[in-house]
Amino acid sequence: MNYVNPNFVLMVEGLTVSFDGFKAVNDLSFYVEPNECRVIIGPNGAGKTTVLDLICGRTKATEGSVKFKGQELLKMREDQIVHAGVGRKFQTPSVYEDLTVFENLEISYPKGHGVFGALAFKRDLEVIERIEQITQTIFLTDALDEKAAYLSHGQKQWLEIGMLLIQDPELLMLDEPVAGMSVAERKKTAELLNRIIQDRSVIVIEHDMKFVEDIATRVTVLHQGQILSEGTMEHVQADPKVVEVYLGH
Amino acid sequence: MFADYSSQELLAIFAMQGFAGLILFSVFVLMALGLAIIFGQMGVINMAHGEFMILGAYVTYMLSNFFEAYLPDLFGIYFFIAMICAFIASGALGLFVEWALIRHLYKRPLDTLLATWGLSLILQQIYRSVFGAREVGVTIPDWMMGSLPLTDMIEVPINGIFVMVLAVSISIAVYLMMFRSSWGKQVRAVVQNRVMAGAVGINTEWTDRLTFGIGCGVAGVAGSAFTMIGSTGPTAGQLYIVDTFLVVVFGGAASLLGTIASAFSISQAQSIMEFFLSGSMAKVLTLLTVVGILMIRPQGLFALKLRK
Amino acid sequence: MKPQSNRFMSMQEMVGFAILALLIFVIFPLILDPFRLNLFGKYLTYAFVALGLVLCWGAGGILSLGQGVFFGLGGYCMAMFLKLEASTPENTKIQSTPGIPDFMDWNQLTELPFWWQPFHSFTFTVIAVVLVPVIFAFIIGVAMFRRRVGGVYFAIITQAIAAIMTILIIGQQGYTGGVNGITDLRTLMGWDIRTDEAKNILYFVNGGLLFACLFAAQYIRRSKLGRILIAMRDQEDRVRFSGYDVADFKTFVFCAGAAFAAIGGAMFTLQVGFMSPSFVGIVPSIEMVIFCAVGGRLSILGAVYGALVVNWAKTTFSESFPELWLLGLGALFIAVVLAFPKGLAGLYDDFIAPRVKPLFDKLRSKSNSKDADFVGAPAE
Amino acid sequence: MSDQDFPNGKKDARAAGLSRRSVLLGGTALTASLFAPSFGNAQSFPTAEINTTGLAVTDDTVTIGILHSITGTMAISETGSVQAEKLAIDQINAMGGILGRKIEYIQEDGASDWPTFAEKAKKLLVNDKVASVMGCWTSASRKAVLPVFEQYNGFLYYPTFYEGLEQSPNVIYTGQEATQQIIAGIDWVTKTKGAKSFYLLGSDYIWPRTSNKIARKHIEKLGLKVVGEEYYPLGHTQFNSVINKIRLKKPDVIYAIVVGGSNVAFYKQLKAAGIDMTKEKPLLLTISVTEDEIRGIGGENIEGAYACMKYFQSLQNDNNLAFVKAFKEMWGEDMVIGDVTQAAYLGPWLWKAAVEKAGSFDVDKVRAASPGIELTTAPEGYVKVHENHHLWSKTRVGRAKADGQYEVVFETADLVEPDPFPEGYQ
Repeated sequence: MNYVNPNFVLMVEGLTVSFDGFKAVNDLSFYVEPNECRVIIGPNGAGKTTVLDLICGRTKATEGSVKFKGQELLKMREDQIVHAGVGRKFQTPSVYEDLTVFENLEISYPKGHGVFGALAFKRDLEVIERIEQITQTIFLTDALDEKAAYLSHGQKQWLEIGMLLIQDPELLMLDEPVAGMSVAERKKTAELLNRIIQDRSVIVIEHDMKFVEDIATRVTVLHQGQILSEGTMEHVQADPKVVEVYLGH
Repeated sequence: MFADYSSQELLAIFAMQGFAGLILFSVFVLMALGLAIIFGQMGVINMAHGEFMILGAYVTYMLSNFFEAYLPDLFGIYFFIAMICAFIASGALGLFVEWALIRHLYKRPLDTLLATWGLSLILQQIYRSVFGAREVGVTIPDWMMGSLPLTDMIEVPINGIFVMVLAVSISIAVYLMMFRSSWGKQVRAVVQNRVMAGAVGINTEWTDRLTFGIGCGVAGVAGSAFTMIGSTGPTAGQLYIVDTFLVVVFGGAASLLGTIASAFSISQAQSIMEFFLSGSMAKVLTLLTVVGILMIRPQGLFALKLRK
Repeated sequence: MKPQSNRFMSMQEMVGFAILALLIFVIFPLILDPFRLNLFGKYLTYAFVALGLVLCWGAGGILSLGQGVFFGLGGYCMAMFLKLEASTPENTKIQSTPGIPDFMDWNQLTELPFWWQPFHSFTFTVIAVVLVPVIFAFIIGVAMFRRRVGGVYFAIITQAIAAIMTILIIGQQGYTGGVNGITDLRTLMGWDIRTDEAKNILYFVNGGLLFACLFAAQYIRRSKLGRILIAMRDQEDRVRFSGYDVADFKTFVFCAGAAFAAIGGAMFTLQVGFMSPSFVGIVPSIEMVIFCAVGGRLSILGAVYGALVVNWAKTTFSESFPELWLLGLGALFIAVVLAFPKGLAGLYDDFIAPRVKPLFDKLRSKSNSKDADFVGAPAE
Repeated sequence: MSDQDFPNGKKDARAAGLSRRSVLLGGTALTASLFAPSFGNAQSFPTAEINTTGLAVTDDTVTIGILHSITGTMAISETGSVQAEKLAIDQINAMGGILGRKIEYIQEDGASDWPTFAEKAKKLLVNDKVASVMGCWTSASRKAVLPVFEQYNGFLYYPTFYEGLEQSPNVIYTGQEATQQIIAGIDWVTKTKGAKSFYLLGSDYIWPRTSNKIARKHIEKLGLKVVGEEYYPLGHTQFNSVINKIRLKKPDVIYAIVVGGSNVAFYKQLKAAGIDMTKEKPLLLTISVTEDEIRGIGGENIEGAYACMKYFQSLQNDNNLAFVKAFKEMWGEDMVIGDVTQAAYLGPWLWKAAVEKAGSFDVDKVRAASPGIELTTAPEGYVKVHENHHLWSKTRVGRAKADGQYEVVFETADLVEPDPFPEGYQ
């Protein structure tokens, strides 16, 4: 794994973060190729969400480097990272509950992001069409004028995915996208995700092994902030260390 | 500035000035401890903190009159009884206020600010109606006024020593309560995770009420002690509110140790600047420095770094 | 589904604005004597501040306890101009240095400080009234929001800034007029502002400016920026990951609030005839928050009603029950927070809106407009 | 505030040379006395003649305004003034009122807020048409109402000792202006106590700053030294640092103009720091502590300090004994009376005298009649209105006793001329 391919979309090297001495992520390195779907799994507290937080700038790293298409992300603000092309979906659905579905998507529309841009932003036909197109994808056409607060849990997850889609990021990071969904919703979501992970790189955190199998190009297993194993699903499942960690807990 | 003085004189003055700084420190600690409990631990912005202090002062005033009139023999020690009564009175009012007002607002910290501001107006008017608009004079036992000559030149005020001793003992008491008693454990548990604490059988309602009550009680004791150095009137409480909040915020709201450290640094800065500059400028510079540092380090001096 | 329109105002809001305009421009001048009208003009200057707070606090979640500073800065800029005009060498010939403001003379200043000089120009003054507070707000905003100081901390720091400002103004009395403030203002470019007629005109100017600010606030709220503010208030983190620089937006809205407050301050100076540090400090700043809270922190029209109702109550209460009015005011704060957190606007939404809604629905089906998220409150 | 309305007071300086007795003799015709029956009744003064400007005067009443803070921080100080004014009104009414008319009053609350003062002043003048107003306490409140009184031609009696630098045709200043209060005190302390060096200390606002400026000029004129000058924000409560500075400078006199809540803190901390004022090393001289303030400070904490003003409750003259008795009867045995309270008491009496001299309630006539008005019944003794609308008055020095009263140790031989724009002191 130690060759450097300039074509990697994301290069994480020596990433470390410590909270008052406790190293939640320790000297972590991994690389994501274009159009790859990387799934990160691992027991609770392994540092999965923290890794995503570090990449998207929510948590400041203690050491290391995260390069996205050659740009160092660790020195950038969250919004700059988003503009560079990294999108992030949170574990609990996080949408703007006081706004309608339409407005939620509109806010994510990649235009008018400066203060004065936002003041002058016009809701023109192009915007409306794009939003309507996205709502179709995420099964929310009928709820366009609904306040997000009134959506079901699954619908909120879809809305958040839609908000990412409208940004059209090159690297999409999803934190447990199917957690807490009903069976029917889960099926629909898997279908949705399968469609949207085309043409971009994706990092997914997921517990549902069946789901992982469906989508993963590669799997990274985290344990206590470090990589335990990495490779295809079969490779990882066969790794005795992984088996021990999962069964040992 | 110092050319005309002998080194001995200078030494004496500096010693006394250091002592003045320590007194100011103790005053800040006393003011801020109650608020550190209420604001730091519970997140309630109690703008009526000053009025709780003044309640303690009025209790002291009433007791001083009572002892003068009925128990003149015991007048020398009435102050200790007054402090206990001040704690009980302010604490009881605190319990009531928590029940009537604060408990409805835990989810809206900024609203506690408005509601307690309203409360402070009401309390001020009540004090005015009951005790009159004028300041009242609290008679202090003779042994507590005056100064203690340490050397020929160095004299330290006895009420200053008293305030210092009080600050230290209340700090220790609060520390013991928070970190050594089961009540303290409950408070900290509730602060960290209200739902969880409720689930493991802690009566969160009573913990909140008691915490608020104790915070107010400590304010009452502080107010009682301040009758020795300051004024007691319906609006005197407002004088303390900005300083108090800055001390707590500067210390890092959730940390009692931080409150003490910040009281120390602000008081030293202010007392040194007061000595070399004029009073008003010293105050402005101290406040500016504190605000400046808070802008650079918003979490305050002592803050835990937490995993989100 | 209907196409998403993004109109400047819903029908209901338009009616709300119209009622307020009727009240301010027609009804008050008709029913109030000149004295009361001037009083209401003064109340309305506070509405500017409350309006700014609706944007900062209600929409943006930034509670500033230092709005008095901006109100004061705007007011002082205007007062400096008026004072210079009043301090002609003729009017001040008994001074040891004629031609400078009286308080400078008492403090042994022998010439006008350089930073007073530009205030001889009315154009400069008008620009400074808005720009000085905005620059000040910008510095505070950048420093605080970049460091992600928010919520309670922001409130307390702005409160400390209000305290510092008061001490400074009082302490530098040779330059600022000290605790007495800048008093005895007479004319604005030769026009005597103390006559009843002038006060009437100023009242209407004030009302006009208030409506300009209301429209500006409505525009901000209706724009995408307004929705981002709401998004930010509820889920600040998420907004960052939608690609917005939250600090910029907060700074903007804080500056906008400061600008509104400053215009109010300048109009206050013109109508009341003086400016003093007692409008800068902690107590007036908190009272301004109360106007906003009583009106409804989410409603820009509510802000105006809040400022009017509280101040009117303050005057009436203190005229009839001087010894009890603090009790009433205190109780009002508590009642608003506990029982009516959305203020007058909330009462309107709960009790009046449901009754008038069918009416609007009828109209709306014709005009295809989209209902408002939060509506103004023509309460009363 | 223009010159033509008021010939400079200096022209009248010869009056300063008159002894109290000779002024008394010359002035008996105009003297209003508490015990003399009021002259005239309502019938002999038809309302239409004595009120040509539409003031609130009926055939049996005349309405005036009382404008002080009842709420807010200033309520502490202003309560006494309100009480004194009401007492004076009651007494005047008991004697038959003014020109046969009973005084009624409308009381307004300034709420310690200056625009409120201006607002209420305007209400009193415009809506209520009051014939005069007794009111204000702080300079800031007076500055706020001043344009209102000048615009609507009202007439204000202002009771507080203040910094001077003002002279309005619409105000009678019944308290002392700064030079009256300060110069006599400093002269006294240098002559009798041999003071050579002074430490000036004050709350940070206009009155202490202006007063200290006058004090400094005068001290320097006498060839003595000011070794320190310092101001603390209003409401400041920690004075240990400045007390140490005072120790370091070893002045003969601490000249203190601290006010409000700071006052209490300052004297308590001074005492606690071991500076015993009864030993007079250093001596403390203040112009801001009246008997009212001592109640909050506590007599035992300020014992031995000297205060310099025109009135002390302990003055032993018949006028004052009667005044103190009446005040306590009306407001309670435990009341104390300070300088400002007494000055406020003068307001209604001075107005009565002026109205009776003018034979009219019209403000312009009352104003014209005011200079030269004398009051022999004033608790402080004899006072006279100067052409500059301030009062000629004696200045006294009192020594604070543990019981909260002052013992008068000095009083100027003559009335001190008010000089609100003192040349050479600005």
